[in-house]
Amino acid sequence: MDAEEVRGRVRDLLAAHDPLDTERVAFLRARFDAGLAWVHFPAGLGGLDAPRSLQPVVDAELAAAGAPDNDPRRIGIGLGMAAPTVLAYGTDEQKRRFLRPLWTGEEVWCQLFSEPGAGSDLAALGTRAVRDGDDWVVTGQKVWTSSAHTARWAILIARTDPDVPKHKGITYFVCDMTAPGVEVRPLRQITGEAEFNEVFLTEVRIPDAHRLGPVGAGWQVARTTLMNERVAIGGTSVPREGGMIGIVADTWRERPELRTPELHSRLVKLWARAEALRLAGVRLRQQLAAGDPGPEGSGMKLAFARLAQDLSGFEVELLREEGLRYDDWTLRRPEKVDFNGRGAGYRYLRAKGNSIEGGTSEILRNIIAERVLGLPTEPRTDSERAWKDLPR
Amino acid sequence: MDAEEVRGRVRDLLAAHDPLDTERVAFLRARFDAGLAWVHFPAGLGGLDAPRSLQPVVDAELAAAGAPDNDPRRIGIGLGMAAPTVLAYGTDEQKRRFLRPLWTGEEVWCQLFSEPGAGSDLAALGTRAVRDGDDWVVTGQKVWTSSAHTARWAILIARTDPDVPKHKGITYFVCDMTAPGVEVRPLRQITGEAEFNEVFLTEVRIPDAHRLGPVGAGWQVARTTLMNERVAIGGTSVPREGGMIGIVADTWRERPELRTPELHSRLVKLWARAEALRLAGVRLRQQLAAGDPGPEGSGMKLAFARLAQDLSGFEVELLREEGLRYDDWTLRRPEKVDFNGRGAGYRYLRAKGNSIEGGTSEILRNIIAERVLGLPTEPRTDSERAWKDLPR
Amino acid sequence: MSNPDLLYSEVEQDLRASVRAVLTDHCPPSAVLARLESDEPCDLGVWRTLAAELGVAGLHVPEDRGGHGASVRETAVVLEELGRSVAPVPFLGSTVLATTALLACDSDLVGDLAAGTTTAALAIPLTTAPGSACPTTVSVGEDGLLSGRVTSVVDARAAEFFVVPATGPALYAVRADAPGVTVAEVVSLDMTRRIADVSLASTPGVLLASGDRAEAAVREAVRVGAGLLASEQVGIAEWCLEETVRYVKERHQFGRPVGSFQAVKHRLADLWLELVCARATARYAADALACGSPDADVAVALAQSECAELAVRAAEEAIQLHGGIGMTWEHPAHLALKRAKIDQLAFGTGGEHRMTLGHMVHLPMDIPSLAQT
Amino acid sequence: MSNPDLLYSEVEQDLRASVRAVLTDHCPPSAVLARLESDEPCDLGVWRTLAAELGVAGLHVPEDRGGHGASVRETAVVLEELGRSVAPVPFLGSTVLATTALLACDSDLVGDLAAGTTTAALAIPLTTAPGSACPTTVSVGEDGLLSGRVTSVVDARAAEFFVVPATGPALYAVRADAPGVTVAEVVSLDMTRRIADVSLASTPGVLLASGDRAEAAVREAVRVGAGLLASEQVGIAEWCLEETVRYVKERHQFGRPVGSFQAVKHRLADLWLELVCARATARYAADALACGSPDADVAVALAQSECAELAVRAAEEAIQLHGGIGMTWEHPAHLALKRAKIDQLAFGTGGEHRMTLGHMVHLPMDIPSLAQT
Repeated sequence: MDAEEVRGRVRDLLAAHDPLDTERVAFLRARFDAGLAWVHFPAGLGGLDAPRSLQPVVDAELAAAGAPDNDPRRIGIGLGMAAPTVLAYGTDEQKRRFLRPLWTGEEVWCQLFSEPGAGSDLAALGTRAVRDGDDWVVTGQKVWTSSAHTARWAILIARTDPDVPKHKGITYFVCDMTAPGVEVRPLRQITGEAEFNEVFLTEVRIPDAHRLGPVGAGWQVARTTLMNERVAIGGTSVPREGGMIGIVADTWRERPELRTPELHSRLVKLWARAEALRLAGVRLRQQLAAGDPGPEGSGMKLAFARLAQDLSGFEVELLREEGLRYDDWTLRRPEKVDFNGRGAGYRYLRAKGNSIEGGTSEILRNIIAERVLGLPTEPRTDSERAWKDLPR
Repeated sequence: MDAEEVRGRVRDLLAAHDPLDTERVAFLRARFDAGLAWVHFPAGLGGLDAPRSLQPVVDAELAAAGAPDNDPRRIGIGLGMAAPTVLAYGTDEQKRRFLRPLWTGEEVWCQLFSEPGAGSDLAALGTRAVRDGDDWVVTGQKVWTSSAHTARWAILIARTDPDVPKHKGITYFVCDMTAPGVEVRPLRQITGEAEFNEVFLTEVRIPDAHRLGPVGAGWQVARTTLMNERVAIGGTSVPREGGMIGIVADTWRERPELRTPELHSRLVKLWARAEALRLAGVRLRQQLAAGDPGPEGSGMKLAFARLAQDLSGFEVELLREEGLRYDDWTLRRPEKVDFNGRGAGYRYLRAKGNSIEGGTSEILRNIIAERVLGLPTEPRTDSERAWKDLPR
Repeated sequence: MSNPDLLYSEVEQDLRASVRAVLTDHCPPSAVLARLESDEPCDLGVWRTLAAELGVAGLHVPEDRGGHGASVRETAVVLEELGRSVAPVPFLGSTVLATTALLACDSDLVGDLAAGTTTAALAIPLTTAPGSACPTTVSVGEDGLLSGRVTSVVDARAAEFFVVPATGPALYAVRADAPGVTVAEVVSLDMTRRIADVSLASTPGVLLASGDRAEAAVREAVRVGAGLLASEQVGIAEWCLEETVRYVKERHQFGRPVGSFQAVKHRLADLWLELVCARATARYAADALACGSPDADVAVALAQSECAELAVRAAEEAIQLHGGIGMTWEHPAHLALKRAKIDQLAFGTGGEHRMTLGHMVHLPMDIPSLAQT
Repeated sequence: MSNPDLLYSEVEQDLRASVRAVLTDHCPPSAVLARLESDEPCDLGVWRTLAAELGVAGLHVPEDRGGHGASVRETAVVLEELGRSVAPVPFLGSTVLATTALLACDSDLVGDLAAGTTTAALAIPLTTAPGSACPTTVSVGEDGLLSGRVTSVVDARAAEFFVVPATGPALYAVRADAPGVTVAEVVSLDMTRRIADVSLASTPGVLLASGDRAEAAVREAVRVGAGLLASEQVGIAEWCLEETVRYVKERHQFGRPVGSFQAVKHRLADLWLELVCARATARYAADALACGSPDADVAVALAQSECAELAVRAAEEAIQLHGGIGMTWEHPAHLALKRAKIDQLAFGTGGEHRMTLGHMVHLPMDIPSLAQT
């Protein structure tokens, strides 16, 4: 399969379904069925068994023809995390059932992994799943779930055996978010918004047919999911001053009355750090393109979080009197995070989450130290003991 | 015993031994015998069993009379570490033999604690002491020993039982530095100087009569020594700009051509940190004087090291072209550290040692976290195993 | 400067205990959180208890003027406790700013403030820095009436009257219910200490002072505000450190308390050490102001330099080391963060204070090499 | 700027391997340490191998002028390796500075330098920053002879001739053994890269360029020097990180490797991450200089801003995490520290480069609020 062949498939699709004439979902279904959803997926499951590198060709051709996309940021968890996991571990039946509406956006997915007592130490999770005939009965509490209130399905990990060490007693499920016993409550953040939810599961029945992977193998399955989450981060290219630094630099340029020599030193230092990090991202993508990814990716999220926090803190200071104010405390439930559309105070508060969500900076430093630098792990006391006996 | 009584003793001493007429050592011996060496020591051992707070009264009266002192910086290890330990753990015979010439400076002391393989983890030391009749035969290597080349005696800790956990198999000795098998080699530092020495011990015979404390109790004895070391640090009062900051501030004032706005911001920040640390020291001494020492002392050395390093690094930067130069690389063996009498490059290099000698900053942070903040210790793997089985 | 007293006296410790007891009982985090979005920015019940019963509103007011004849050292101790609890009471606006200004112009109005029966606010932007020009956005008409607008006035909503700097320069007392007065609350980053824009339109006022005396009164209020705010910042940092230490001792991950991980321990040890140094500067500022020390301006700038950023850093570390829970609205960590951040801006940022400090301690900023470019 | 190549090409990787092999075999830390106090500052044996056999002295010299027709990208890779080993060879003074200046004035002398058979030095203080005025402490007499003194000239002792900026402005070539030349070595902080004060007294020289051309040649040499030095700084930091990681894996305290303590791990992870970012800026600077990019000045200032302080920080962390052993003369950590520290001063400090950077990227420093004071 080469680029020309793929272009032929796109032409066929467009000929059969004029995007300007076809209803959006109908077009997306047709695209999926033509194997042009994710070309590296198997034939029949939205793909063509083609190299992943051909996907941009498809996307570009379709965009040029005015075709609708599947609003990938809205269904990011489904695309980025659920789909690769279903593909890797699902039964044929599961793949057929889930992948098409996932990709078209007809069914939104969310992720039920973190718990109040299991954050960085995700494998310590306590949500219990007990076998009952053909079903599993699930009870527990999950947290930091975005899209839970719009989701049809969730990927869920739960403890099926408390008597073995924590990594070994976990099983991975697909949970129907409309099932009885699923309760979603918005979780308000320090910004005033509720991007996330708490999800309470009370004797929720999940058919065994919705188990992904073997009983007790949930941790390995979850690693596939999490690896795909990390890949997704830091992959986008921005121009110079394309991020938060651009907003701050423009304020500096437009409002001379705010300037002091000390702030100037700090601003230029931040500018240089932002540009260095941007160049490190460019270099990382060049390495990826050259087929030699290198370990640099592990650090991008960590560096981005620190920069965003320092920059937004600086911005509030730069603004002085204006920094005393906030744009809006109303409890909102945004579907996407928009750093740049809000005020400096929002950026300052929201950026605090950058070093916590999706792996804390502390965990990322552990990962860099151990996997990149090869430093020894700390003595562990929790790997060999039964989950139920762990201190908490 | 009150201040008036003590003043009377001083008058008696001065009447019997006119300091202007008496040979220096003879005067110091007389002062010791009069109980005016350290008034809180027992009578007969240089003291009067008086409150420690009366010592400044004695020192001031004698200084006013033009009496010689015992050059305390030259014999700091003896005064600050050996003497309190001999007093606490020594036999009567040991106290009589050692304390008088220690205090008069006739016998210089050094400390044989650290080893190449036992720095922060001092209790892991490997120098062996094996009983042989009335003697112990000691073999091993010690390092970071100041004054070893001028010392008559050393306080020494050595392993007498490798089959028990590391803290339990150590014994504390007084070692004769003139004994056969003691070899002292200067240890050159990155400054070019050799402030310290390595000391190689090869079958050095130490009579059991020079053991301090019970066999196997050396770690507890050493804690007395080390606690006295820590008390000695940070006890001195300095005026504003009295330390390294004064040198740097004066350079700023005198050499306008070196200034940049960025350096100005940094200098004032350093000035503020230096002044804050100085005030914290003033506050600490006020707490001590009020009989409520508080935990603040634990941090003073740590903060001083960081400030000295930042300041000296800044100074080299401030000097630009002059910073490329060094005053003198000659191998010298100074008896005291003099930060301010040398050039900026020396200060920069020497200050690196501030966060290593006398307890690394990492160890000090552990101590603050555990003893001041009450945070839990890390899981230990080395406390219960026999010393000989520890990984190294 | 020679012999500052940097300790807490027994009287101060007793005062601290009383204030803390009131705040613990009547102003727990849940109460502060519940009030965040209410239309009543201040907890006047708590304020009455503190001001009238404990007498915190009159500590640094002489006895013959209705106060307790203590000093701003004691006022600073109260601010430490208010920083710990982020209690929504008009202490800064009324007791620190307005009272200090009124004391400086010998106004009788100080008595009611000291008694805690009335509250006032000083009509200047909260970000006014010591030594900056007296704000004069309010002008006096030929009819003697006041018109103009002052932005970002702290504790304005609770004020029964305003102390208003006006052109002249002059200082007026203006009743909050006088004709033409509008208090427009803005959305504050720190909803526990809200600001408002105060407008006057042909509003009558009572002249308190004019000329140098008016200017000096405002300057002294700002200087005392900046100097004592350092104690609030110490209180914020102290609370953040204590809460975080408590949390990481309890929170287990990987089968052990989070607080047993060395990286966490070292960060908290560093924070503690910075707090030790910052506290010394805050005490020094309070003592220097209380004694009228010639070094007071240096002491204030130094304290702001060290304490403003420390409080922010402590709150940021608290959020980070609490992990997800610290990002939630329900947890009080964000209250400390927001208070610390607006305190950083109040009365000038740390950087601005360092600029002043450099000038005062003869570390000049004039850069000959720049003059050429 | 649109499409910089930030990777190392295969050719560059091969070059790196060759240089590293020579330095590992012939210039181990013990050899560098042994030379520190000798009267022969440079290791001319190693230099011959590198320059003549590997051809590193002519990488960025066009083939028709006796070089290898590569670019400063390759020269930068050599500097990374020289930073790792702190080898005492006159690469910076001769190959980077003097060669670049000679290239810019089309001098034939460049051929011998490129071949590695001759070494030269550019007679300017090592701390000269890009964009600063061309140093003119040497003047031309009426007789056409040169007199004056230039301080802190890098690699001066090894130079067979000097490229000397003089009043005019003009640029001269001066033989080191010409009458009136004195090379007075000073005690350098970094004894692996020594500086000397060069004096001329009625010394004959050969005119290389004059007027704008002379100035431009010196300016280009300094710009290339600053831009490529970033690669040396990356090399220093990389060596410090690697050595420290190796050491803390082996060194046991408290029954476990020091590198298993979380605080140590986190610090090294942070350092690694800073190195990742710094390396990207160093590669960008080398690439921009190689391509003659219009963004080259920004790239150079950015690289110095990020790499100068990183190298110092990495060396300081190496000393600290090596504990006592890193404080000893016998351990090579101090060589890295001293090189990093003088590199921080060379061609302007990070702070000076940021000042320039701010100007170039339109972040003006003029402060209206200061104009009044």
